[in-house]
Amino acid sequence: METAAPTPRTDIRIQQADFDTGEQCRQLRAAGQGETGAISTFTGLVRAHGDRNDVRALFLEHYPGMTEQVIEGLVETARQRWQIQHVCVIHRVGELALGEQIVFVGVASAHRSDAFKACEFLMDALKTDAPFWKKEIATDGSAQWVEQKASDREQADRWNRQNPA
Amino acid sequence: METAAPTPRTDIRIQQADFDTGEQCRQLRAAGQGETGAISTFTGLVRAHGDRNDVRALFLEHYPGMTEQVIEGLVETARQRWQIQHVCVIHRVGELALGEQIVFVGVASAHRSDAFKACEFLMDALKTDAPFWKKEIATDGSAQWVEQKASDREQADRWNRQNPA
Amino acid sequence: MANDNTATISITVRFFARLREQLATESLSLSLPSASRVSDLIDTLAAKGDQWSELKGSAQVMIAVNQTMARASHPLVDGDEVALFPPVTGG
Amino acid sequence: MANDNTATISITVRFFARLREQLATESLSLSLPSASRVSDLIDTLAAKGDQWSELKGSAQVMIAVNQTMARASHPLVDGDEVALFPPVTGG
Repeated sequence: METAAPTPRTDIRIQQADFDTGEQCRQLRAAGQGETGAISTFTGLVRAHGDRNDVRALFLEHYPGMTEQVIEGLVETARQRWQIQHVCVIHRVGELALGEQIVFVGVASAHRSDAFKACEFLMDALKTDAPFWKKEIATDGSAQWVEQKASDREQADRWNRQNPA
Repeated sequence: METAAPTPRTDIRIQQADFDTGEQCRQLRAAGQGETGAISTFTGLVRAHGDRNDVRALFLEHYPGMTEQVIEGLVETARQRWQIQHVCVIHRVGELALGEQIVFVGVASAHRSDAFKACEFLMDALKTDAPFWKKEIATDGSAQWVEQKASDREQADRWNRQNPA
Repeated sequence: MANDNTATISITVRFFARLREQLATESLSLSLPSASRVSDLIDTLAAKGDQWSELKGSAQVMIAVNQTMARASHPLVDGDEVALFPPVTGG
Repeated sequence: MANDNTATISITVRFFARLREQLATESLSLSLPSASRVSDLIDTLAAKGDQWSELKGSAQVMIAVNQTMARASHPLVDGDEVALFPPVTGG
């Protein structure tokens, strides 16, 4: 019944610059050519409460080259598990002030359940598998590297225990 | 450790006009005042494959008054189950061409898991509980009301079987 | 006439989507004996014959009373708005 | 010297985040006996003393070889890029 979906494109960007979620949604939608019924997106923001409660900014470092490779692998895994079309992953690096956008994951699919699952899987996996490190900068100017959370590991491990349905 | 989140606002709109997902994301983000760490959104689009495979447009009818009341109730349920902040639900009515946006759900939260779960719950519940009806208009001009899917009911029923975690 | 067994109640009935089209009716007003239930209202409409008879006993007819989902056993009072429609398909 | 037991391999080592700061080192080059493993590389670095000794046996040190996650038992070949870093915290 279903004809072939448009050739899936993966857009991965690591950048200091901010991004426009509306523009990303427009691109995911335009690429769908009438085959896309669902777009699930996630945007992560710098919030005041991290390991400390007076965060005023984050500094984000990554491992250029490896980062892109890891994310491509995660998207490939998502494509094997769910029927998804275009995928966009943007992750910012450098110093980001309170309230600023850190990360964007957008997934297009024919059906909403695939879009939601793949988007959440990618966010969970980004947190534990992609070589990014966050340093919290507090209002008093002190800075401290964020510790990996056990809850993030558990959240990511869920996907290994689940059937691909 | 967590201070009180900003007073949660619910924005529900039933309209013929299109909407700008970027603008909705900006509003959800701006309202967060440094307490929002996660925004999950879903956008539903008109696709060619529905009950028929040559859909060129949808006509959407709703029950004014009841629609808004039902959606408010669904958002209230989501607020009781997950820690969420601002919520935006937009549903278009009238005739919508192939590729056009039908529905938008955006949920802001301190944490990504709450944002994802509440957003997916709201979409599933909209499909089975909110008084909207879709008519598919095919390329030959014929039109036919869409039948409710058993899979949509099952998808929505999942939330009743799950713990609120 | 209030509290009288012979009193009647006035009900507004609205139809949506496929039902609205099949019955060629968007809304109508109906007088029913007081203490009527939604099922009585549906029986009355079904008695009009033709397409109307299909309202009766169909799992495909959903009911809202005053914009809240209700069952056929729901009791009606004067001024109630009853809506009859197919299972919803939005989102 | 190829295939000779006394041959050495040249390895680039990169450090990230907290490790980069603690060791005050972004990257360095190291010669190791051929057939060395990542664990040998870590032992060699740890022998430099002070903060370097903390690299050894720490669950907080993750390893990538040529930009792919690896274990301490991973064998090294000439020209490999080894990265050592704390558990990741992006997203």
